[in-house]
Amino acid sequence: MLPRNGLVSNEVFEPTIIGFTCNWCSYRAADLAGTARIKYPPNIRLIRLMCSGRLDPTFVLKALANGADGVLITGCHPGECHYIEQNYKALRRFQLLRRTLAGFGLEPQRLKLVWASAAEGAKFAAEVASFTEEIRALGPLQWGKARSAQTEAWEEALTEGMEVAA
Amino acid sequence: MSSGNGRKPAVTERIGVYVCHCGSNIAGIVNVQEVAEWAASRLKHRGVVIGRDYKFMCSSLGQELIERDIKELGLTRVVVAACSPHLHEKTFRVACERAGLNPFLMEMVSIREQVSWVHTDKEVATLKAQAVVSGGVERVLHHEALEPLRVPIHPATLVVGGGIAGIQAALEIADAGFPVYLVEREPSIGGHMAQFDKTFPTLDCAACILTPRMVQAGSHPNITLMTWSEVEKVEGFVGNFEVTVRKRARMVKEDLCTGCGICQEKCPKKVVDTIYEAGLGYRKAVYTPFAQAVPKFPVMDVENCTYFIKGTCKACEKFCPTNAIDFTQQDQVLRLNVGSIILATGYEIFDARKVSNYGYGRLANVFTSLEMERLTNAAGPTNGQIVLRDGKTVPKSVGVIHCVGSRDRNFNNYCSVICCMQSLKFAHLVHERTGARVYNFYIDMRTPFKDYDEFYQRVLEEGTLFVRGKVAEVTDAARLPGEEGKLIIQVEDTLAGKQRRIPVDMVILSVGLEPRPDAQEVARRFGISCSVNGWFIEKHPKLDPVATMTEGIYIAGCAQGPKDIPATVSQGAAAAARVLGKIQQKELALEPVRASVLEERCSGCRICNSLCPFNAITYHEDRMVSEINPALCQGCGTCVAACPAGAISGTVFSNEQVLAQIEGLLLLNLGEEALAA
Amino acid sequence: MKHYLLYPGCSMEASARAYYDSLMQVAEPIGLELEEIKDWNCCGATEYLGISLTPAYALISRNLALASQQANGSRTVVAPCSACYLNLAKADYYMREQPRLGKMVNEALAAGGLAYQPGSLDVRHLLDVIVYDIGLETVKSKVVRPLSNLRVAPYLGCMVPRPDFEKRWSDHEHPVELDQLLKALGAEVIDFPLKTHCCGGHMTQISPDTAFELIRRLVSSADHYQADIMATLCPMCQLNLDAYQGEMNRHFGTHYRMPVVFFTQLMGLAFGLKPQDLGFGSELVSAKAALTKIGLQVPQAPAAPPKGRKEQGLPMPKPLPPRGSRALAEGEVQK
Amino acid sequence: MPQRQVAMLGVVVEQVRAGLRTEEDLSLLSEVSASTAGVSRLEMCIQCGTCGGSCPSAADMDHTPRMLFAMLRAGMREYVLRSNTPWICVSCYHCVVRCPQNVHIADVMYTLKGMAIKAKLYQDSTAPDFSRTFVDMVEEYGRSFEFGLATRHYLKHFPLRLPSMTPMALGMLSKERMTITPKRIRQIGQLKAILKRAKQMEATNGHGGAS
Repeated sequence: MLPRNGLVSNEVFEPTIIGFTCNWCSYRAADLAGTARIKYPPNIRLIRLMCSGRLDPTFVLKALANGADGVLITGCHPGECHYIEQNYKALRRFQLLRRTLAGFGLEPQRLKLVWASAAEGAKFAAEVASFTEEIRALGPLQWGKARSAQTEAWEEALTEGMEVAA
Repeated sequence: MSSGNGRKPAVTERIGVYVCHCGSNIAGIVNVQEVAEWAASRLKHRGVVIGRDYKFMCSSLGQELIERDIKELGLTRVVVAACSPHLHEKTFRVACERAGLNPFLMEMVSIREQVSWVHTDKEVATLKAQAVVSGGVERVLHHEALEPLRVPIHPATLVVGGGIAGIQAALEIADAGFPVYLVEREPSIGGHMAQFDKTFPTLDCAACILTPRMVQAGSHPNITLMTWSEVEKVEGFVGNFEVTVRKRARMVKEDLCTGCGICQEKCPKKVVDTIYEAGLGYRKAVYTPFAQAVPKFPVMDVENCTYFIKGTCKACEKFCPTNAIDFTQQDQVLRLNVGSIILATGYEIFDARKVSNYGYGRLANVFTSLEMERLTNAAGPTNGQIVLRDGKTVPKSVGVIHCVGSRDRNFNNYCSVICCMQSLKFAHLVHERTGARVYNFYIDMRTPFKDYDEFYQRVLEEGTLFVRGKVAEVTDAARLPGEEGKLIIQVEDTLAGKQRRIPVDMVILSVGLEPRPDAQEVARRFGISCSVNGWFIEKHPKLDPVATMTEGIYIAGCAQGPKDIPATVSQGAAAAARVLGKIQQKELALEPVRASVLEERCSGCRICNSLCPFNAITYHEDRMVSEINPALCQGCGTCVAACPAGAISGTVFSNEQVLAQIEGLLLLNLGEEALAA
Repeated sequence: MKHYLLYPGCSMEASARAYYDSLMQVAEPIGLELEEIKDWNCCGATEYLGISLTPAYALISRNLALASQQANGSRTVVAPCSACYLNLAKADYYMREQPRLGKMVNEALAAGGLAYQPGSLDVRHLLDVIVYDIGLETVKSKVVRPLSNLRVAPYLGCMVPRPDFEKRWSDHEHPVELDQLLKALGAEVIDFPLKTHCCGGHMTQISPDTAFELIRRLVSSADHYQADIMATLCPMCQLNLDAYQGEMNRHFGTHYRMPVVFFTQLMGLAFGLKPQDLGFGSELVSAKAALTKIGLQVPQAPAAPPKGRKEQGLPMPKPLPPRGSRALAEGEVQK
Repeated sequence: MPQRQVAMLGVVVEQVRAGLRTEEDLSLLSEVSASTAGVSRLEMCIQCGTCGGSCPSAADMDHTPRMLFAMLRAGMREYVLRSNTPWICVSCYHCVVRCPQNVHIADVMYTLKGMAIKAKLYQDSTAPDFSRTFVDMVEEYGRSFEFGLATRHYLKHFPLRLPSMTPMALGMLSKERMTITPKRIRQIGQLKAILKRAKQMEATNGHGGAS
């Protein structure tokens, strides 16, 4: 059992979620949610990237392997990428990653992709809230015992710098 | 890179952790002292040698605290847990630099926007703040000393919007000797102010003070005026934006047109002018919106032009003395290079038809404030006569309703700032020009700023009857004697505590201000953001109301929020000053976020080549490796994430940094004792 | 056929018999299938809520619980009475807005072996269903006796367009749905400024003087606009304006004779049905004169001169486009 | 006890006598708010008077709704509960949809009626009695019964008016718009059980039960 930072209460499962944000849109959306004092569940912890295109699939797998119950990827709306079109690459990686998760016997819904512009603080908060509930409903992430060998191999791959298609 | 759960090896770096209270903004929810102490004790083995909390880290005392620790404790890394790095990252980097620490060895984590402002449970918020700090500590261990990239700043500026804010900004920059492109959507610059008759509280003639500025802007050698034009695309970054502007076809050759106005006179098509005349007057299909328009060239409204609809007419062409009409003109798409951008796109008025109980659009003699501006304007549809919609009857009694569409959760839940003063101005003008009895219906009278309350006193003296109460309805359903044929204003006179029905001939709705309907779209195009209510968001509501979160883009006027003319002009000038300051610097320090290829690991697969949106990656056939041109790279990191050989690394956002931050956020760094806890 | 659950309400069985009868007559031709909720009870009108909260909402919710049991492929409850419509809609909405209320109500319902999940039904008014589900085109296609020349004052009263939790109506104060329907029947519809003002409600019982004034305002305004008849959609409004009109006249010394009927009765007339089958004759202020006006079948009078603006007049703003329609294009053209 | 405190105590006694019992009554606003169905938003009132201006029966009210809300805020319990305002409210919802702060005004009026009945502070109107009569009937039959109600009510409160109302009543009867015998729903037992449980909960949880 991984440390869940005291967020596990006896009655309700409190998931841990890692969120990746884009410096130009969704990180600012999170800032805006803050400035507007829009409340959302505290289960998410955010990481800033310059662009959702920077999202290395390893980041997601690392987070899930090390105690996160879900990962939220956020980026600029299609057509609005600060770097022209890199968010489309994030979309492709997201789809691949979901398939990868299914391959590991994990619920692909533990990974979610949300577009949020810098103006969409309320949307950002609402998405975090609904994703938290979705993960809560899924329960703690369980690496299936039957698959432990595979997981080990996978962990190894992680440390070597895993090869996942771009 | 480790993914294990065990205790991390000891580190040699010396890290200082600084937790800001931000007054009670953070400390009200997060137990900041506990976070600082927690970092110092539980992350000691990760190099944290000191954890401090302070009331305002960004204050000079707070900064000095960090600087002193760097010097005295020999810190090699700094983590500041406070507001968003978009607000104060620079502040703390500079502080580190002053103390001799490379500024890029500081990491800032947000526990205000991401914790205290969005969570309510104090205990959980404190725990989350600890995790966030832990993420910062792990990340900062992998930071490297960097030098900022220096890029030249293009001396030209783009000003979007030719209202008084944009005109002011453009003139300030042009007068300082730098080129400005002033882009305006309408056929003429001037904006809303050009529609007004008098300005409060001095009752200056709006045209008299605005027209000289418009002419100046139109003829300034440093200003390229582009009206009937819109910005379609913005690329690039601060210092080097590339802007695409669509100059719509005027169907009038600007080099031949003398602005004589014969085409307008001869055009047989009359169109209700919903923009300049606020729907209260007419214009032709080929037109300049008003006599003093700048530039003087008319535009053709092809949607209403008889020739474009039916294929015949061309009256304008026949009569034009200089053959300036050209029905074949096409839109021009121009690309401009500018270093800075000022957005002054203005506001829209609230659509009074939405308040159906006030009857606008149903009851003829209910007018909006903008219609009233046109009615009182000597150049307006009635030559300044205040008359009813029949065009001739002078009202004997007039009701002015404040706060229409403002301070109302059913419509706009904010104060539109200018309406009280505007309503007082109408009271005065109606009184002066018609002698009618005037009622003003207000909720709260808001007359701050210089000479405003004095104006209120003056209107009181003139005998305007003030009723404190939000009007419930305006109706033509007469109920009592004396109400027939009148508009009845039904209201609770809250100071008398009684419902009153007041019959009047004319009702003026002091409508509020709203963001432009396409404000969101414009914000997205320029990479800035809008508030919940749709206004452009400034970098800081108090200390930087002119800049935006996007470097190099500034805002001025009502696009940022409702304001009066003096405030608009001030903000336009302030934005110009900021731009001039940037231009004077000649070059700009940029975040050194760049990718580079480690040649010995590159397998030459060329996957990255096609991914780069800026064509910064070239493949060297001879060495069979790819190389990144740092001048072209913008640091998005897509290639870093995509490289199958892990041969590309990115500064500031390296794999090591992000993976370490993940471990920190998940508190893997705490080691075994955490599991027992 | 469109299938709905019907909550008739107490008035439909007594004072508003004409509403019920005419509804049953017009439902079939326009393809409206109504299945009555079995063993429904009174909604409490505006009285029960003023006595105590939980019992009042439990009383209303018993009907919702019965309806959801009976659902039968439809999740829409249609109420022709304004007060019933509002009470049912309000209970459903408040139990969602304040889950605590929903919990309490369900605890009470459990005593009767019932339960209701807030939000599981749509509560809608009859007019809403006719205009937005059946459609004005269908109504128009059934008209064989257009109500030409009949000047009708559309009168909705308060509780249908307000508070309108689900934003079903075009406006809170000047909704256009009833006007549109009456126009589809061929009637000449007056722009009745008081169309959503109050008829007095239960004030006829509590404070008759207050009620008489409210009734006077409505009747005199309709008279002022030279309406032949008022069309309403609420049993309480009809009762107050019709049955108390004589009393009101006595009170003020006036002589109004404004017939007030249900819009379904006018639909039936336009569909060519017999007046007696539609409940005509049960009104206290006779609608005979108005009926004669249609019976005469006066040939189409020359169209009224267009409301041309005077030469020097200023243009009017365009009305807001109705709900759901495209925004109007900018720039009205003036020849 | 020091002189000053004694004097202060005197003021408090005076306030109690004047019905301004500040101590407990500053909770009046939240009490009303909590007893109202849905979210009342009563504390958001900005005293603009939209309600009082919109009200079709404001002329017959002793205080406009706005004034009532100001009194609620001031903790003037007795003034509020003695007011005829909630009883004159016709539930037209004009104020509700126009209120710029979205206060649930009509529902607050229902709450105040219930509180006034409970506090026995409002007895000089026919309205509470009308409501009571109506409710009794509904509880007995499951349906309302206009004829019985109207006669009972008019006999009690407006006996002098009854003769002038006779033509109307006869008209209604002859046109079969009034039934003389009430209808009873089939499962009246079920309804009674539900209402009984609801009343029990109301009693244990205080008015509105939504505390």
